[in-house]
Amino acid sequence: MASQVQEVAGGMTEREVSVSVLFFAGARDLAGVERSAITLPVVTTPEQLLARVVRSFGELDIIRDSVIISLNQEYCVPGQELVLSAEDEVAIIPPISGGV
Amino acid sequence: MASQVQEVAGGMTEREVSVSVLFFAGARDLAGVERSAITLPVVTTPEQLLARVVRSFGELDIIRDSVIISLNQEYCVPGQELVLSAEDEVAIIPPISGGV
Amino acid sequence: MDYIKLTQEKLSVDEASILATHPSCGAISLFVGTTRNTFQGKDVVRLEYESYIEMAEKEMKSLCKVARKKWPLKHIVIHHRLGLVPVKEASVIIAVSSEHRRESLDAVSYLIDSLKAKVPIWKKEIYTDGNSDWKKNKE
Amino acid sequence: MDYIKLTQEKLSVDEASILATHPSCGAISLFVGTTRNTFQGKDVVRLEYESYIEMAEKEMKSLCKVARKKWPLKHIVIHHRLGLVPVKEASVIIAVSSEHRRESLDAVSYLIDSLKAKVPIWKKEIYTDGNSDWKKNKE
Repeated sequence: MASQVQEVAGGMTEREVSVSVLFFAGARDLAGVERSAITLPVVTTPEQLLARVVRSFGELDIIRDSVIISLNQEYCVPGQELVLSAEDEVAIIPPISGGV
Repeated sequence: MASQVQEVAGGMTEREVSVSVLFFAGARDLAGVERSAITLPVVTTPEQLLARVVRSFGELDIIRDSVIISLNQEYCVPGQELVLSAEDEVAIIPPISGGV
Repeated sequence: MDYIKLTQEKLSVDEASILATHPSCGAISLFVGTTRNTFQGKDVVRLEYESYIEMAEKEMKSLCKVARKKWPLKHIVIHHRLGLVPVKEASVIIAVSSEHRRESLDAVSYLIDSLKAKVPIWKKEIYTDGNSDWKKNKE
Repeated sequence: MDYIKLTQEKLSVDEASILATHPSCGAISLFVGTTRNTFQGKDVVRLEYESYIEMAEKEMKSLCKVARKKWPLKHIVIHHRLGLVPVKEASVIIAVSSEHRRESLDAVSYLIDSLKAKVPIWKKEIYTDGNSDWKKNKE
């Protein structure tokens, strides 16, 4: 999944990369898949990343306000700058309910 | 164990009764017995009661400040008025150490 | 030692307490989370758990690390069951040993609270009427 | 239900947790007190417990009553071993079930604290040098 350069609005270029995105629980039920390769900007935030994922999997729109993004098995913080590469693993984490 | 009337110093009479006294753990080791019938005043306090027991079992003197008295399987409170009868069960309770 | 396990197998309280036992420790505290038979008036037939296993293990290890900074602990056991869990069977067992009792009691309490807040595991309740729901930990 | 037992037999964590289990309860908290192998630098071979059994049972029942006033609890199990207890074996097991976890965690903590403070049970430590000591709960 090599990175690409894409023309964006305003004439600036935005480097992109295709990463693995995992869907769990309710997110998987809505997306209809467990895992997908999605093309994302190399430099992004959890919010932008989620918007891109929702663009590809429209059904996720109804839970977008309650999910958290993880990158390489670590929770992302809102607004955090993410620099993605092809080996990265992103996951869509709906509200958790482990334990009792 | 019928109650008795005994002449005490000063000419007053004091009713007495013989009750079962149990000794546990370190108190039993010092007293050398598990149980004894001891004649005690019918109306007494835990402190007076203990003094009488120590009079009969002198070895208990070294732990007298750390023991608690129970009457019929209930802890006595310091200074509490106790009214004894022949069926009562008194116990000498050294510091406890149950649990871990 | 930290003993972390996510498994499809039935959990054992005895196993967890044996793992936690250490001759220098006077105290083992445990928490067992079991499936309840009702949720908001609906009868629950069974629960189904799934996990982002790799991340769940990472998070559990990091909870152990934090707990060990807070209290002197000997062994920590965190076992979570995945897949179908029938009513009355354990979905999670946490066991902690320490020299004295206070530390392990507090650590178990901290670990179950943190597990519910941070470890990516999801529970689906399946009701007698055939419906099901992905749950959400409120606390 | 309150399950109270003072026994010469080996205690079982599984037995206690099974007694505490109830389908309406999502949480069982347990505390296991085990013999440690050292006390103030002296090697402990074994412990010996004795009890004023009648009074100990009364006190345990009264602790259960107080705990039930403080928290909504389902089952309470208090098992205490008497006689010789080898190192690493349990001298006491407390198990409490409740609908939600906080109540049983707090109740177990309260029960072990109160048991140590109020229930007439005595422990004698026997050391490798042949000496022995009646212990005293500090807390």
